[in-house]
Amino acid sequence: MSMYNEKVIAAFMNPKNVGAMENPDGVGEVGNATCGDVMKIYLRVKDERIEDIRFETFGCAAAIATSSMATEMVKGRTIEEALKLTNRDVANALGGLPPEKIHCSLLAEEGIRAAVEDYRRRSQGLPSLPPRHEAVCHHDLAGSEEPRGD
Amino acid sequence: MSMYNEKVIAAFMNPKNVGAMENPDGVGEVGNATCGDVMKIYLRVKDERIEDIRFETFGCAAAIATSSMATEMVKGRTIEEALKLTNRDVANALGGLPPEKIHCSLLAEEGIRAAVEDYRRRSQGLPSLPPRHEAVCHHDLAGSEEPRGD
Amino acid sequence: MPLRMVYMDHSATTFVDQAVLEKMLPFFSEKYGNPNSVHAWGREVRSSVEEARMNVARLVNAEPREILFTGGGSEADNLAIKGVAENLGEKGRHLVTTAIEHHAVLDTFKWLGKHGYDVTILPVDGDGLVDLDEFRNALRPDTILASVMYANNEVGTIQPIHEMGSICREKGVLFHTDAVQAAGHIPIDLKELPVDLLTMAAHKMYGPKGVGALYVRKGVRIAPLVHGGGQEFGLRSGTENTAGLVGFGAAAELAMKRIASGEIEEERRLRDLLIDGLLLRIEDSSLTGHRTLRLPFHASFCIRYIEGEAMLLRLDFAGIGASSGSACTSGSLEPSYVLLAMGLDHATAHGSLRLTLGKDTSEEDIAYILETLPPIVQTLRAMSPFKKNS
Amino acid sequence: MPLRMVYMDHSATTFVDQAVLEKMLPFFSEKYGNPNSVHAWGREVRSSVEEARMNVARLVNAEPREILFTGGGSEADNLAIKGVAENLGEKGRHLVTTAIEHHAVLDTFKWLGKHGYDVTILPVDGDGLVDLDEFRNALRPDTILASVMYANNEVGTIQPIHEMGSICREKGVLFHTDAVQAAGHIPIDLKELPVDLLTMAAHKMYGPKGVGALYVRKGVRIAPLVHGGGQEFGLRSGTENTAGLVGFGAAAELAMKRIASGEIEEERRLRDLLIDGLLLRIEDSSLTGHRTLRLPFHASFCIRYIEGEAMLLRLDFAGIGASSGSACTSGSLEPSYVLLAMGLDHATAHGSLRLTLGKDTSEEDIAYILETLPPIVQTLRAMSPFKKNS
Ligand SMILES: Cc1ncc(COP(=O)(O)O)c(C=O)c1O
Ligand SMILES: Cc1ncc(COP(=O)(O)O)c(C=O)c1O
Repeated sequence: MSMYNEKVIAAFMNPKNVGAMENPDGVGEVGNATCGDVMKIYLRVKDERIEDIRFETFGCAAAIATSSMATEMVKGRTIEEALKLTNRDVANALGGLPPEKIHCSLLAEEGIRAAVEDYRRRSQGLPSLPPRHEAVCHHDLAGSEEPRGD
Repeated sequence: MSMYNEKVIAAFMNPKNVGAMENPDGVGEVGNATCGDVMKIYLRVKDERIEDIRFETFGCAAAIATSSMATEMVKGRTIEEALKLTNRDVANALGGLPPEKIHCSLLAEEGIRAAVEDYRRRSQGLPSLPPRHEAVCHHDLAGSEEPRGD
Repeated sequence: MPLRMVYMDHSATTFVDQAVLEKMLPFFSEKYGNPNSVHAWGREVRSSVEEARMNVARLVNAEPREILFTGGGSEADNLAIKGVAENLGEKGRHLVTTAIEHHAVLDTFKWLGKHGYDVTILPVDGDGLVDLDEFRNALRPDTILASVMYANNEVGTIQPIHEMGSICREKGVLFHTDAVQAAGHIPIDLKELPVDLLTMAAHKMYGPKGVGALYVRKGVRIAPLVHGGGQEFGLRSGTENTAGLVGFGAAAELAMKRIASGEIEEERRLRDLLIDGLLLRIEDSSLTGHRTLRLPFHASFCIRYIEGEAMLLRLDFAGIGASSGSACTSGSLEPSYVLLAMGLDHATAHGSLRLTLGKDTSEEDIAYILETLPPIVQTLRAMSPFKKNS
Repeated sequence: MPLRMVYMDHSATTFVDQAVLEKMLPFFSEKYGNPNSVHAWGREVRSSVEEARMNVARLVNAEPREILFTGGGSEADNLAIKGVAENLGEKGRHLVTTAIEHHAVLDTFKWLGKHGYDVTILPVDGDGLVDLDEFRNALRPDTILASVMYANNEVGTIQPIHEMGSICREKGVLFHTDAVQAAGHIPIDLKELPVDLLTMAAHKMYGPKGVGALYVRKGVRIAPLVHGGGQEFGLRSGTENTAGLVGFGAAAELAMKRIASGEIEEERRLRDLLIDGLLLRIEDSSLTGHRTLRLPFHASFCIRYIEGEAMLLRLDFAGIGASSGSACTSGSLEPSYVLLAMGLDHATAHGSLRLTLGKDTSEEDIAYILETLPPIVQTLRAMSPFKKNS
């Protein structure tokens, strides 16, 4: 594992917007426990603006840090603005991620999109989508494997 | 190279009976410069007894030490006694040799025999034999090769 | 700054014991000769290298001539396996190993599998044990080598090596065991144990890194991996790492004393405090590996609903050095293949945590871990979509 | 006790520089983490290992990513040669090397020669030089690798590596050079030198034994020799010898300074004093290897009518540590294959003597040798059947 920078560490140690939300307007769940990271995003939306956002993440430090950062970045923004958030934005806001952890930032981007999609379906009276657990882990975006200790 | 014991070292550093002899009664030359050791033995014989003996040796410390020891062991002895000297006797008298150096003690035994043979031929008025340089080095008696430095 | 610094990763590597380091020191800048040199500088070092060989031999009750030094445990594993395969390739091409071997063994077999050999990889049960009947049945007339690790690095399980060795003897198959985790920690007697080749590494027993040894039973022939000057009985060429070898010898000597003195029993007691305390304090946690057939210094767990790397990092901030078979610690896709082979599901395997004790670990250290870990687990679980509040 | 102790066998191995040892020391018992571990103990060591890699890279003007650490020079040679052979075996099976390579290279090629490869071993001239036309002509369409040592350990001759590398480039053949004797002693610039793989060893440049490095030019792919955990970019598995690697880095840093400062020129001056003085004082002696295209610290001779081991032992008693290619120092049948390849006859080759200077060698040391050696030669010649009184 490459080293995380201080921003990532801070976001991991003191994540913002953690936990479930009662009666959310939209929920998105992406990732895959098999791959080692699952992210669940809860939205409260008012006037097409994200009034509140929460996450629950099963995953490594980078997954948790990007969850925290991504939720902070879209909180208070309009839905349109939130959809423009890319994984690169999140990674940049964190001052960069080790190459093999870039896939985690993708998860945050996707989690927010999924939650927005769910919100829109609900607004249209459609049923919620089931959690989107990718068949293929994003890890294939990762760099080459690191050596294993012992 | 295994380590030599103190007796071998002493015999090598202060060899006895070194050098050519003027008008010897018998001369034996054995070994092979290709193999790295040649021994030349000079005898002075009186009443079938080795009155004086000298050696010249091109070779390693063990070759020089065994030359010295072997000549000491037969000096003053009868020819018959001298012929009974084995390479094992010489190695034992030196307190043992590293396995890969045992072949050197064989050279001493052979050198004395060759010199005696030459002495006998001369006594019978026959011409001297040419130096006996073995086609095959005795090294094949040696132990396995030692690792090479650097 | 954390309240306490507690290194709990002795399976990854140990510190060099102070007494070991002191024995090594002269061999850098004073007794620096090449042991293959004829002169005084070389000779004095040669005798120290041979003394080290003797001490390593003694640790496992072998003859010095049966010990050859290598540049680490992985190299020794590679040498044993490829060395037998090359030498006996004419006799047969079938090899047997297990699914939970260290990569140094497993990847070597996989490589051989791509180079004309047929490799059977045996499964293990939920405790990480190989079944003896399955092992016996795997040995065929064309089997030339079986390799089963003495004790597993991730879960600590100790295999029935004696029984497996006996089966191999019966069937005329050479038997190798990777004892990198076991040697120096539990008694090994090669006069009595039917093993042909055995791997050790100095840095798992308070010796230096970069030094390993392969025991090759008298009469067993292997081909070298590194060709050259013919050092180590022609089986591992290269100028000897003299300070390292001397360090290995000193570490082996200390390990013998440790095993004889009962110090290991105290380590086992602390380990049990840790295992029992942790399982009691953290619900939905379980031990991985066998409860009793395990290394005396080894504790390993799965903590459900959370991921290993996140735990490690928080432990790290609290001054505790631990490890995990989580994929996220290695940048790989899959969590520990060892845990998966033992039948754990992916999500559980991602929550693995290994705490391995050392000779300096104290009861206070264990208490500190038992205090520190539960709130970390609770915090991470509170973030997890799988379960709130443990 | 001898009057003076003069170590003149720096080609065999060097002492570890005090500054190097100091940098290594913390990595035994303090900074002892496994650099692959996630926690603080591992991370602090990882950064030191990467710093060491950078320093070794700098020594030869390479990128850090192009340097991989091994357990010694021999292993690096084996890795380079077998690694290319395995990887390019489909493309071609012809290999080229020379008759005077170190055993770590030569025996590796001989092993490949028995395993499906076709090896051309080029001769050398009386100075130990390979002929460039012969070299060019040896390269065939199916040649995948040529390996020629940068400088020879026994006779010090430096080959025209740049020219050979250019020829290989032209012909699309990978080029490896064993620079174990050269690196750290003469400037090497891999940005400018057309070499694809280059071997180094720390213990020939005042670093620790048991640590080597292989430079692998970016884009050149080789197969690993030691499989396992995937350390060193997957090309050399095994827990890193962290103290050793740090030591190599420190030694490389010092070597750079030494080369830049002109210290090497002073070494060369002393070497020439030795060469000229010895040839003047001892008749029927000759230099082996090239007079000017030679390592700055290297002097090697043949002293006729006497045998090398006998000389070494007497020098040893006088406090001088030297070496010889005499068969008698290795227990082998043949004297140095290097000297024979250069056209010397057996008897002369048996009388070889190598004196290699180090950074601490003084003018007084050289004077002592020039005083001590002639009477030893005289004594031994007096015992020799070949010639009396030199
Ligand atoms: C079981 C086992 N085998 C082999 C090895 C490899 O040893 P090394 O890293 O010293 O090469 C290790 C540890 O790293 C291990 O735990
Ligand atoms: C030219 C050359 N190549 C390779 C080696 C092998 O290096 P090591 O002994 O460190 O394995 C040496 C020295 O031993 C050498 O001089």
